[in-house]
Amino acid sequence: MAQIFHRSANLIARFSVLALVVLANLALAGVLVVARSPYITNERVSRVQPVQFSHKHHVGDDGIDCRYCHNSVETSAYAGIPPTKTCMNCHSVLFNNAPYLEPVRESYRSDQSIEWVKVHRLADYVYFNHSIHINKGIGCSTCHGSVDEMPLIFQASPLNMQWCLDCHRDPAKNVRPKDQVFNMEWKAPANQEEIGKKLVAEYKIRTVNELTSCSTCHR
Amino acid sequence: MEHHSHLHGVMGEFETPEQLLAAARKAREAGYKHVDAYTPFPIEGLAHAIGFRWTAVPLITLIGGIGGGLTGFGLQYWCSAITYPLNIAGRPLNSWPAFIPVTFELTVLGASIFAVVGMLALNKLPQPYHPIFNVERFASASTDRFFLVIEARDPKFDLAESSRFLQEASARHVSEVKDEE
Amino acid sequence: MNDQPNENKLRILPVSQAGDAAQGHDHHEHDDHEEAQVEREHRLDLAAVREKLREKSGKQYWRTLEELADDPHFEDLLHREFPRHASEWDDAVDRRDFLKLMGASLALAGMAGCGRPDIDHIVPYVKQPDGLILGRPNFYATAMPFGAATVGVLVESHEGRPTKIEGNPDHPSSLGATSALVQASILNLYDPDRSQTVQQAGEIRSWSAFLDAAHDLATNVKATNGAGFGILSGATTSPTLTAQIQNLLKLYPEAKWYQWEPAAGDGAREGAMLAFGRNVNTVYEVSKANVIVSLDSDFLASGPGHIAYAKQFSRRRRLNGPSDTMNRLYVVEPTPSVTGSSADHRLPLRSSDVELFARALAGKLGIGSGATLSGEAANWVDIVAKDLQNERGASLVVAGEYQPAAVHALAHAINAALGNVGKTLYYTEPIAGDAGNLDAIRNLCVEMDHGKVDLLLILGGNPVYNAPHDFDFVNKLKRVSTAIHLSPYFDETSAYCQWHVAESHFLETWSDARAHDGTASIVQPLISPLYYTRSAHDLIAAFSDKPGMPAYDAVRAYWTDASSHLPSSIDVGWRKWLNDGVIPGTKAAPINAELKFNASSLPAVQSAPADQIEFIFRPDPNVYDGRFANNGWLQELPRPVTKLTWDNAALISPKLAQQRDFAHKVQSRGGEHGQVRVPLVDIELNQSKVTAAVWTLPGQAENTVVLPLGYGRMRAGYTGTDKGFNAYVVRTSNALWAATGGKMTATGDSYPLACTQYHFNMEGRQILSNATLSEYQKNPNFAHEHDETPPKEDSLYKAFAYPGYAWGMAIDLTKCNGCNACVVACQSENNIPVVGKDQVMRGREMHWIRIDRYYTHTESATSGKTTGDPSEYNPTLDNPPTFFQPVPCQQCENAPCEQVCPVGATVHSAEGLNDMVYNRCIGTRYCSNNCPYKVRRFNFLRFQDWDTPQLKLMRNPEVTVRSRGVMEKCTYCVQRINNVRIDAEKQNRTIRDGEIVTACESACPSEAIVFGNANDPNSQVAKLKAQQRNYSILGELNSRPRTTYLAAVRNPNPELEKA
Amino acid sequence: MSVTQPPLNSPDIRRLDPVLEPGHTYASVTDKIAAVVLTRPLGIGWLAGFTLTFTIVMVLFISIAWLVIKGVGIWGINIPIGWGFAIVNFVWWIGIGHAGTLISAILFLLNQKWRTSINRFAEAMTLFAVACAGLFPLIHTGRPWMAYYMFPYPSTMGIWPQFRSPLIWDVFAVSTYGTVSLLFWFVGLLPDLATLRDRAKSRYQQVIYGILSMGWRNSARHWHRYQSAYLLLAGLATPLVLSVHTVVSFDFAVAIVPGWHTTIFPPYFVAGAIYSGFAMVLTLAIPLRKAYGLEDFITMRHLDNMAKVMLATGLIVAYGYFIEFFMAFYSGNKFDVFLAEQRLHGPYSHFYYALILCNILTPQLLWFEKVRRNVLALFLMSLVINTGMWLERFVIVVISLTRDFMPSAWGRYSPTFWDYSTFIGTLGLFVMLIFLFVRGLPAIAIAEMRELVHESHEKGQK
Repeated sequence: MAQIFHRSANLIARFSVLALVVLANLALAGVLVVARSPYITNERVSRVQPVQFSHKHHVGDDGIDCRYCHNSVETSAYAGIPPTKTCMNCHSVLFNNAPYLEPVRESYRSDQSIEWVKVHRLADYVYFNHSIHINKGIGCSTCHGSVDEMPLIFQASPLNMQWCLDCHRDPAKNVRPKDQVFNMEWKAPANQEEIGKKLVAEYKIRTVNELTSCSTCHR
Repeated sequence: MEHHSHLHGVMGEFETPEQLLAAARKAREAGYKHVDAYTPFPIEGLAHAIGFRWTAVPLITLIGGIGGGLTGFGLQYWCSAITYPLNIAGRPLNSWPAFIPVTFELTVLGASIFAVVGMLALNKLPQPYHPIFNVERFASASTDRFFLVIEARDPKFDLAESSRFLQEASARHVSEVKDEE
Repeated sequence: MNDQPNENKLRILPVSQAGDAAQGHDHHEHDDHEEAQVEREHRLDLAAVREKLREKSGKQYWRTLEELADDPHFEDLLHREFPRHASEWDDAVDRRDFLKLMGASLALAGMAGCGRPDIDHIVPYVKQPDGLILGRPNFYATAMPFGAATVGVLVESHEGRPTKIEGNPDHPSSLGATSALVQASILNLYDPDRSQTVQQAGEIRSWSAFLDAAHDLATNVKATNGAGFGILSGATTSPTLTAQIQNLLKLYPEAKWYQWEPAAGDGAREGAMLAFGRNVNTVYEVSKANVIVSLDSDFLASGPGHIAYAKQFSRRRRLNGPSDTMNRLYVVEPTPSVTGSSADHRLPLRSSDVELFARALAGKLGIGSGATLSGEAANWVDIVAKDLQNERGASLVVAGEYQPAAVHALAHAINAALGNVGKTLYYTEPIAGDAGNLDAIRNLCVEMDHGKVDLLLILGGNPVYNAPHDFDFVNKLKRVSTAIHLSPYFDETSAYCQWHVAESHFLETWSDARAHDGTASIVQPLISPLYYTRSAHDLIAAFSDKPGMPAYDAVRAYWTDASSHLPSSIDVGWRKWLNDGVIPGTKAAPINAELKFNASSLPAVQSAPADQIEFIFRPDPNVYDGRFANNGWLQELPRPVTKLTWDNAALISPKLAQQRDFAHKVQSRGGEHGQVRVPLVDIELNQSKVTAAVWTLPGQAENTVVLPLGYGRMRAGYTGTDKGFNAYVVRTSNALWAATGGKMTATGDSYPLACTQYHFNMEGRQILSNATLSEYQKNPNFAHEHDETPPKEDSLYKAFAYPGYAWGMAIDLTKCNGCNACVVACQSENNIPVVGKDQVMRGREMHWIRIDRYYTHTESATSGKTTGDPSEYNPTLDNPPTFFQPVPCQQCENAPCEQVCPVGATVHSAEGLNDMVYNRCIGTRYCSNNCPYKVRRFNFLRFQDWDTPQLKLMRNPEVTVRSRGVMEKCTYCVQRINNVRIDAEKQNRTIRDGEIVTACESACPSEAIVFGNANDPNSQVAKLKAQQRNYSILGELNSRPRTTYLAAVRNPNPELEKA
Repeated sequence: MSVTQPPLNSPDIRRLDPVLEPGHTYASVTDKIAAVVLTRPLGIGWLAGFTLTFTIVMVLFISIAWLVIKGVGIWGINIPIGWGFAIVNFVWWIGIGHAGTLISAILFLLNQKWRTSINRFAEAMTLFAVACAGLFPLIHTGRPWMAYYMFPYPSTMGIWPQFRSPLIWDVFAVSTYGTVSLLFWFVGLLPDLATLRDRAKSRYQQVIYGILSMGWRNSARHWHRYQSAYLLLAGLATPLVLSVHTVVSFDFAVAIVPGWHTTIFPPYFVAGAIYSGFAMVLTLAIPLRKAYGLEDFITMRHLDNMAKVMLATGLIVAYGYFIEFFMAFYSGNKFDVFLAEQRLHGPYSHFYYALILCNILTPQLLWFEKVRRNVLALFLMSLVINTGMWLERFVIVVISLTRDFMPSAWGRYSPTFWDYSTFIGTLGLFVMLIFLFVRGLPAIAIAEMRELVHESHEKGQK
């Protein structure tokens, strides 16, 4: 019989078998990586807003407390997006004819809401409650990052379930004294672990079992 | 084959398995080391006759099986009892009896894959090209002819000598096996 | 879930646009061929639109409207047609605000779908209303006026949209509980089929246009001093409205006010006249009665004050141990009602024989000449009479709303004779006015017939559909030159009126209403009208000297005067009144009505010959007189006793069924839990005929056929039109409630009915444990006689510990009367979809809590087969003891469902909840198969309505809206648990007992459902669970349910037992 | 039930048909079998059959598309009957998928020569049946696009499958079974692919078979390792076959539903599987040997043996039915007793009687040699048994669910058009794949046939 394949075929054959296996695994790994990448989580993505509101300016430079605008953060599930009125409290006098604030004034005049673009989108079916986290010593910056350094707000954490669980399984590593909750500069001290444990006990934070029960976040 | 090429060995063609078996045994006695036989179906004792005894396939399979089994149980235990322990139907976190089926399946899976891959690897397959295919008559190796090849790399190999040896061993036909460069 | 649209912005179309829009549609087609049609564009022929949209479903309807709304033509078309409307639309600030916030709330509530669109908006307020905290619901007190009944309610409002109705504990007719109808009334608010504008002859008109027209009409009738001016209303308890109408009658002395309630009897009023020579309102103190005799009265489930009565009644049946006592209830009735089904003794008697019974009973108590009864009844009367005698001053006889005057008079006489007046009942001045119901409509028809009515205001109601058939209301209405119909739907009557004014929902308008004991409440709006709708107040005002006077002013005006003789003046009290939902000092004072009644003077009873079939008319338990016909929740709600949905059926007794051999055929699709084919019959009655499906109902009096009212609607809307048969067709003035001399003949055809529970036999399983009081006293542990629950320690596994809270529920079957309030409450709280008749017939309804109805002491019809089929006659079906059992998820500690879920979508929480994680569920349905209680519900198709904007407004943002392909079930209202827990934790305290109230628990009028922390020995639920009556369904399965039941105990009269 | 080869000189030999008709040489078997693939032109019958089955497969695709668009509600399932045709078909197909590997593996270990000429396409049948079966657990879910939740992968949700659920066991069992059967099949094919490569005339045939055969060259060393691997595979596949249907039976046995919760299920499911598997092999083998004139290789001896296997397994199944009733009444468990009565008197009793007729009564004819040796009778019998086994699964899955614990929730089930179209669709898919197989690959293991020839020669010389 005549040779069907050239001798190089041997190498090709073996290599392609190997390649197939490797590629398949790479592809799989790829999917898992992408699922955690900002492409899916929208981490560190800032949006074009009707008014390019700068948290850096308001929080960092002016030192306005978070609760001035997000005033239901301690009492309600929603931190609350300030009504135009809140903006006008200051901007009826400050920069009261700055062109880039026109949308705000327009909204106030015409009684048309400003349509902000949502930046922090939690996964579906998650019932997140700001107030309880605030009340149990989880600071704003723990999840939202140093907002005071963000000219344009962006999502600082992946906000996926794995990320939530990391904290719910060990709150101690993030809990801070209540009086530090709104402090943007707060950094975890070296002995966070032990302090955290103390605070967890002091604030009667629920057991890991309870914190990781499905119905804690899903209804 | 005009263009120059080097020799892979000489090939004797036999009519029956018995003749081949006999020839193979002779070759061993004659002190040939690098001998291979080609038959349309496995023939008892032939491998032994050409001096091939031990194969690693069973060992590989065992390893695959054990690996699969451990992965299987490990995975389940880790998922149910370690990474996210949940109270399910009031059953214990380590419900080992419930983990048996998956453990078993993965054992079998591991073993089987290792067995096949191991066998192919040891046989150096895939290997679509092989000098022996150059011999026209070799096609019938997958029908009704039985071949014995004495390879050139055998220290005792000598074209004329070995060819004669094969003829004496009642080979119906002897031909050189060339390997193109 | 890929197939969930991400709805974070909403807009609502008033039908004015709809009309326009659809017209715009028209004109597209038109100007294709002729420009000459341009003129037509301006005409808004709504009739055509309706024609176009009639065959379309609600969804399509709205879709068409929406796509048309985006039509560029349409905006300026609108302006050209209705400059005023158009502008109104533009600066309808409140409305737009509230819509925006819808966006906000929906987005924030995380209802967004999973196909994460990159851009997604937050639409905050411009000026945030005071007292509103985003994400925290507010509760407002108001009242639901319902004919002569009123129920005070607290309405949950999420950022301005009412989502859930709860009872108002301070309101005497509610005492914190509600009924199925009250719960479901919120769906009417958001019903997309509601009428949305003023219309004249099918064309949309502005309110101002109407006011102008009204002005002209008013001046005309003024000229005739009001002659020819008629007002037709239903029964109303609104002092303001009454005052307004009275005032109107002063302005137009000749004008007349007629009241017609198709489902309210005249018996009570006439009975009072007979007994006292005057109309009185009777208020019962059920809690004070040890023995109650109901003469065909369903006082636990219908009529003014029934919720309060149910509560009082159940409180007398609270058992903490064998030593406790219970009240005793005897019911004599033709057809099983909720009250009858939960009675200690029930005697099926034909409606006309009830009077006979009443006379006999009276006779035994020395009132009148008595009467002779035959068979069981005879024996009954003696024993009942004795029992009443023994409880003088602590007994109560209640006459049924649909019984004739004589029965009521006799009841009054008996109560007086037993010295119950002032103890177990008292009388007050009438609450809902005392216009004669039937006479009113009769007179009106006569007047109209003689062409004496030129101007007729119809305030609500639907006389064309429900007036007595022999009055031929339609043709008489045609003789009225101008009829103005105020109603929430463009219904049968609207079609024959020159003007139709869309009526506001009670959650959209100011008004007031009085409870069964006279206590008044202010009805305050929760939301500005969704459409261009008006209230009766506005309509009356339009003809008064103050046209255009808003309802608010009218109410304020009335109470400014009225408050002069109230503890607090309106300026002081107003806010408190609104806050509390009741106006102190308005409770009607007891009057002493002395009896001027001689029972012997009663004419001889004319009860029909025993072999004759008696047809009786009863309002449907769910759609009532037809006004709830378009309410999907009520349509799909299984009737308490029959368990039928989506249809009414002529109810007949098993014996009658056997004689006529009317057999049921259980269909293989759906089967016992779904579809049953029944014969169709022609019912010829009062020279009229209707074709109805017949349903065999155990416990029905022999030769009695019940024709439930409220079905067979022609113009009810998408949900309600052409369902069931219209019993009004054979209902005439001479026999409003009971008629004889009719024929019932099988047509030979059959008809599929959707029945959610057909099999009534427990097949000897540990499901609904029950006993009599004496048995209970003898053996307090009876519930565990056949209980094979293995002891906890028998398990190989170490049981999981629940150190914190251990949520549990105890349901007292002694108290549950099967009224269905919990089912609708759950549906409303948990965004449970309606699936429609076809799906119910396939056994796919979605109710998270169902109420099972069992007949005990029934031998299953044919041995071996045990179909529990009522149409297979056997004597035990004539009057079987009936029990109800609410079945929500049992929250098993060893949950069979959890073990088999491949993805861990249902697992146990640390507090012992059987969590259901919708977004993890892939829908294998294995859990449901393995659930012994079959309480899991599956979204086989896309049952949830994702398109209709109104329904989105209604949803509870605290609860995930499930879509296709996922399993769902009761979660003990985990959203409520979590919210309360979060508040408690913020205050670093533990949750107090009773702080968490599940939707079913809060709705239950008889306090049968109790939820709480089973770990806390002092909690109510723990105490109940500690009782010996406490047991779990199918305990032998060792599923360890957290929902347990307290065995039903009834208190029959030993003497009657013997007999 | 192993039929061992008696010594040639024994008088029995005349009564026992050979597993290979005499007069065959290495070449003749090779030619005859390879010819089917390489030289024989596409017959009209093949074309017609293929077109028909292909259209049916299209029906399957449409049904699945509609299912994904509308949801499982297009089927007859409801509450309480959450599982209908889909699961019935799943179990049925998996059962059929058992004969192949069993014939190749167990009979190989038992050194049954007669397996040789049927194992190849029995294995193919297994693969195709498993493919059909595997389809159902996927599409029967409410959200098929989320079915990957059932596999253990590191998700961003940080949660994992619930390994106590028999459905997860299924996932592993079925996928393992599929993989191992594929390997087993491929290993068996290797030498034959080489044969085809060597005899292929056209270039592209040479290349295709060349690639597939991986350069197999019949070397004695290769044969040695090959045999060792094949033996091991057989050894592994044998318990696997038993485990797979055991696991499938766990779907029911582990649940608490009366009629499901039975310890007899594993053995009796496995027996049932083999039963239906052999029935299906017959259903395929009989027409095949006729169409391609392979009577010499698939002899009466094979048919006879398979018939005997069916008879034996059939009896085990019958025993299973009996035990179900016995246990119900012996235990006195009221739910089981009730269900037993329902089977006999309930609304679905006719299915149960049909099942008894198909699975227990009819097969008793196999006691008679006449029947076992009547090809037509066997063919019909195999069809009857396939039907019977489908009914069995229907009775177990559906009827048990119609009458469970709460009488208030009892319901009934009736399939819709889409239930049928999906089922028939998979039948089409199965047969279509068989059609492709017989023309694409040697339907009988050539190398093993040569071995058979060799042995018969040896015996001849003795």
